[in-house]
Amino acid sequence: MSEDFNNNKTIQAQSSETLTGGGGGGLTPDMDYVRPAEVTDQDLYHGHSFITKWVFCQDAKVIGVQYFLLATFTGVVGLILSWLMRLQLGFPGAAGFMTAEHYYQFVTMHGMIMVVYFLTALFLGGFGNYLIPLMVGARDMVFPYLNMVSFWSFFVAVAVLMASFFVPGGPTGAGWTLYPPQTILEGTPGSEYGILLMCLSLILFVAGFTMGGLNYLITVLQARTRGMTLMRMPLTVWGIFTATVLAMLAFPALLVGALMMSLDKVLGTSFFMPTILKAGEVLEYGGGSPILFQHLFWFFGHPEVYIVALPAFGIISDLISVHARKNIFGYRMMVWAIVGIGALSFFVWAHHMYVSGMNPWFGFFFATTTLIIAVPTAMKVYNWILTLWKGNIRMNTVMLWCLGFIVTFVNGGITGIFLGNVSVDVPLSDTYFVVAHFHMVMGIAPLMVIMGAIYHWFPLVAGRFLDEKLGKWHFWTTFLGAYSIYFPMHYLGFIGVPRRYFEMYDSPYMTSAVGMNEFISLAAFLVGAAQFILIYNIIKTLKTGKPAGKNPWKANSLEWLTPTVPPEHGNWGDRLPVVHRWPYDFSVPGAKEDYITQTTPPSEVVNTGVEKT
Amino acid sequence: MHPGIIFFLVILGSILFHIFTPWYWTDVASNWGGMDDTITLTFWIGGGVFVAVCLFMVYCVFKFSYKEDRKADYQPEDKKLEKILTWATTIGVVALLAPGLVIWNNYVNVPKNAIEVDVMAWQWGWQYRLPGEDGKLGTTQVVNVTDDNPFGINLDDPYGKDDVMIQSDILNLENNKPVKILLRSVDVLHNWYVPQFRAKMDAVPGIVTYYWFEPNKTGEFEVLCVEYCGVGHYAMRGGVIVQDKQDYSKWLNEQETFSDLIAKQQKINTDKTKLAKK
Amino acid sequence: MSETEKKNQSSTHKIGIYLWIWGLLFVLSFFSYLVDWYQFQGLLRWSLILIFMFLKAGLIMAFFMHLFWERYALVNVLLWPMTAIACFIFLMVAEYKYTVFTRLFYFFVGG
Amino acid sequence: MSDPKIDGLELKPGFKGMAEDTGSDQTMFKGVHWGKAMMWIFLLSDTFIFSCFLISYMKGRGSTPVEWPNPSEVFALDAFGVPVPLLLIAIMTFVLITSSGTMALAVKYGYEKNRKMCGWLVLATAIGGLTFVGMQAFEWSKLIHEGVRPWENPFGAAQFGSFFFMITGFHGTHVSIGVIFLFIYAYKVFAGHYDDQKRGWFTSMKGDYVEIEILGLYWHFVDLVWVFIFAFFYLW
Repeated sequence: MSEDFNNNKTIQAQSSETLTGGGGGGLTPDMDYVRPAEVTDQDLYHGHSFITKWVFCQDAKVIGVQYFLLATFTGVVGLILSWLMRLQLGFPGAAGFMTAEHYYQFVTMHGMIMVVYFLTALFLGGFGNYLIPLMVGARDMVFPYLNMVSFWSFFVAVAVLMASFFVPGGPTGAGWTLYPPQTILEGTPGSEYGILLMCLSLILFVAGFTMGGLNYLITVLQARTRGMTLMRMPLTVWGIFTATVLAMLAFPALLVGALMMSLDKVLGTSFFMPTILKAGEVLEYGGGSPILFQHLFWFFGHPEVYIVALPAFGIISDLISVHARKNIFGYRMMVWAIVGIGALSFFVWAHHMYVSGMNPWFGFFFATTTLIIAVPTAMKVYNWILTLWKGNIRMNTVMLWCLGFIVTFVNGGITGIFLGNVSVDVPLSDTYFVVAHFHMVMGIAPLMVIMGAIYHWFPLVAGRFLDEKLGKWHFWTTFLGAYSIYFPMHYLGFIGVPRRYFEMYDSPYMTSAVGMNEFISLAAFLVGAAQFILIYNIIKTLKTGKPAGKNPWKANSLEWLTPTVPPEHGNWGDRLPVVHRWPYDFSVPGAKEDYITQTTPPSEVVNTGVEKT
Repeated sequence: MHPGIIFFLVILGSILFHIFTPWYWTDVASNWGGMDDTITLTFWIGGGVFVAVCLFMVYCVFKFSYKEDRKADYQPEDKKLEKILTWATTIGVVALLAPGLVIWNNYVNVPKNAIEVDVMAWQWGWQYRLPGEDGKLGTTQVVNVTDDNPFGINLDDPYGKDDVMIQSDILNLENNKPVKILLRSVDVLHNWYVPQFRAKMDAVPGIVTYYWFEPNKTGEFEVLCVEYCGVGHYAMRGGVIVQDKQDYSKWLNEQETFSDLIAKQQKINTDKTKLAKK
Repeated sequence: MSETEKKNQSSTHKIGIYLWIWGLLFVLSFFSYLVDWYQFQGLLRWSLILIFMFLKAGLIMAFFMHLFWERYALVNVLLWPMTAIACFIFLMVAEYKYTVFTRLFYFFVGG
Repeated sequence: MSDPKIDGLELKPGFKGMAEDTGSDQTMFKGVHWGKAMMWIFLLSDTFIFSCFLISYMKGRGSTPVEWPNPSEVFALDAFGVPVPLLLIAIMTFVLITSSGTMALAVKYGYEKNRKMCGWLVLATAIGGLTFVGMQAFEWSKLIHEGVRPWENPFGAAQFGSFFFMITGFHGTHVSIGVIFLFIYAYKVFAGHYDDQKRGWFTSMKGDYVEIEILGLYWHFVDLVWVFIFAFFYLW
């Protein structure tokens, strides 16, 4: 087995060398001095067989791609489910097989898949695995084996989730919030086996995610390269890092809730079950509290929103900065905003429960904390547009996605202020306004970021550019389509159309919106179909795309500075990079190029206006 | 076409859509007009921020498009600008939060003269109970619910005997008289919502929740269940008829009380036993 | 796998401190058992239980888990998240009081 | 474990040190092994799990109008014909604290590279843990015999049994996992894996006595949780 490891004597010698860093021949060695390595170099397990290299692989980059592909697969399932739902809503009865049971099962599975198995897994598992080690200058995640187990737990979780489509009674149709008591009672589709598989799948996901999350956290905290301080990390890493912290502290509540619900179902305990009269018979439950589940769920659920949003914030900051050729405006403010939003997100959960029948006095507390979050979030938005200001903006596909993100995110953020403000929430909650709000802010906006990130980092992962022309088509159909789905949808909420309605019947204010529903459905079909442009684009350019070469976007951060593109296992060849500055030194006055990479030692930029970071 | 133009058109379209939309609030029919006002205020402040931010973005896109020979500005931080923006945002947020909290304070504090209505929900329907002459509702328990006692009133509770029972999904209310809706459910979560009244609250099994409103328009309104409660959720509708005092009193007098029902049941039972004896 | 810097051999602690803490934990456990033995009730019982509990937990964390000797960076990272738990606890106390109130009021007491 | 020394960096104590550690490059927790940092963060996450259990228990117990069984009577045990309240629980507490103490000493001897002492102490800890699990099994079977079930019990509120079996069960699972690992590690210590840095079979990491501390952290955490369960479930 020993031949599978680096014979890393040379590397150790390198990392205990004490004086000048990677730059080497500067004029004044003192100026470029970076403290020697505290930790000896990581010795990695190099797989040789197909299975150890591509299946049970311990390379974070491969694991990232695996996460990405599996999450995308579940995302496509979620997309198809949403098509079926929109078919029913826009054109009732058009799909002959569609019963109310099916509809609610699709709603539930769509929600859970998109939030947990698609967005969370994609941002943290996909982008996190690929980018964290590269961006902080590590050879790999600190526990590669655990990382591999993490992915395969996720795989099993997805398999269990998908299996629930095929059990008697089908998947659970309880809504993605899984509110008891109806979740485990007759009258809700999938209350026999579907809900158990859902709970099991969530528990597996949490367990797997914990393994991955520990990796991300310790890699960021303990395995940065020389010179890489926390305040020199790209905001992408900050976003994913903070989101992982949230996940580690929020998923326990979900785990506990799922476990207690399974016990209620299987053993007949009454954690969440009060005395219940069903079809004239009193069930053998009593004394439990349904609200408790809601508290547990949202104690997880609200941080979960930011688990999706914070990586998006981070990634978008980097993309805007690189493609506007300008430093991110107010980097420190951005970091503190991410951390502040993350911390506050544990004190706002019950704003999802204003009309849930909880202690009514909570409304004051949660409305206040919720609107406090609006301040750092607004600051982030200002900083993004101030980054554009006086920039030198490349209008490529990546930038288009960024601009699309800003529009949709601000729109969704503003409607969030409606819903966070307790008495405004009363008429709007449980209506289509809510649906429109969260799709805009945590569906479309993060999706814009994901797409932007794909176009941005594809040259790194595959070594080739994606096709710009197809990319622009992809962007405009997605952006304009998605906006015209969700912007009018808010107004459905205003007229009072409740969410999770299989049919509208003939209520006067609902029938007035038939035309809008048809329009929204058509737009939804179009937007969904447009995503296949991306898949086509990827397949096409993998073979025939323009080769990207090293650092094609002229970015500063470490992931573009690997000796080989795409980076190999171990990332950095013989020598770990040494970092001298933050990753946002774009367009520094007096510098030769309009970017200064993080590894450029100060002695090479002595006569420029670069600020010390 | 420059992408900025399309983004500009999107913003413009949003504003125009908002102005000319045929889909907007149903007319408010209760005292909660303040909620609409807060929404309008939020629209002005929030919408203003949305438009301002997006237009600024469009401006930047036009003005600072990539040119080979130009270099972007280099300014990592501007403490003063950031401070101004933070405070401006904070003020805006406080301006939105304050009226919201005031209205919520009204919402959770029920006026003393409000008439209590017990709304009982199940999968999938409603029924209602009004206090009798004593002005108080009797206590209830789910286990008591039978055909003879459809509301599950505790038989030993003296307040319960004169309660008025409306075994229909349509409730009549008196105009301009505050109502305290007491919600309970015998099985799963429900939510009794009339869009025109704006107010809503979940009915949670195992506890009793409440909210109040004062209808101020006569007419018929549709009640919707807006908390997902199983496959019949979308079909779980009811109705409210808001009437003037006279009509309402007339209606109320026609309704059956719990003691009426008990008497009726006893009569049937005695008839049955008589029949059996014969 | 990689390794932190060379371990400093002199940094282990004297055995006495562990034995001391060990003894203290026994004594405190005994005390908290006595709370039940003597059937203290009400506020006295609850405060005694909490005091002994936190003392024991503090000793285990500080000495057995070495937090007392760890650098503040680690200690702070571990302790700050507990504010979220504290918030959760306080709000759930308010919540259960409200729940039990509506149950007693509407299902038993009435009026 | 306490005062790390790092070349080219002077570590300051207290909050100033914290600020400098946080602002420095490479690591935030100076001198903390990756695995140890991981275990700490994992324990933090696990703390949230147990907190959620205990908070649910508080909410469940507080909101039921049915009387809660008196733990002092339910968990009493007859000793020489006299019912002694919480006797078994008291013994279990002492056993667990004892094992925690032996674990602390094992960590100390591990760092001193005292293989024999360390191994015996880990083994003693494992046996303590096993005793605890055994006593818990006895307690469960006694209660089940008395008619306590997760869904009902003869003493009062139905939630009593639910929370009891769930929380002690979850804790017991932690103890059992810990016991398994303690036995494995005892073997590894005796076999000298940590002295000659033998790679682990599972993760292919090089062996080091720091792993004893990592295991120790887990074990003390299990003890810590028991302190809270003891206070809230048995005494309250």
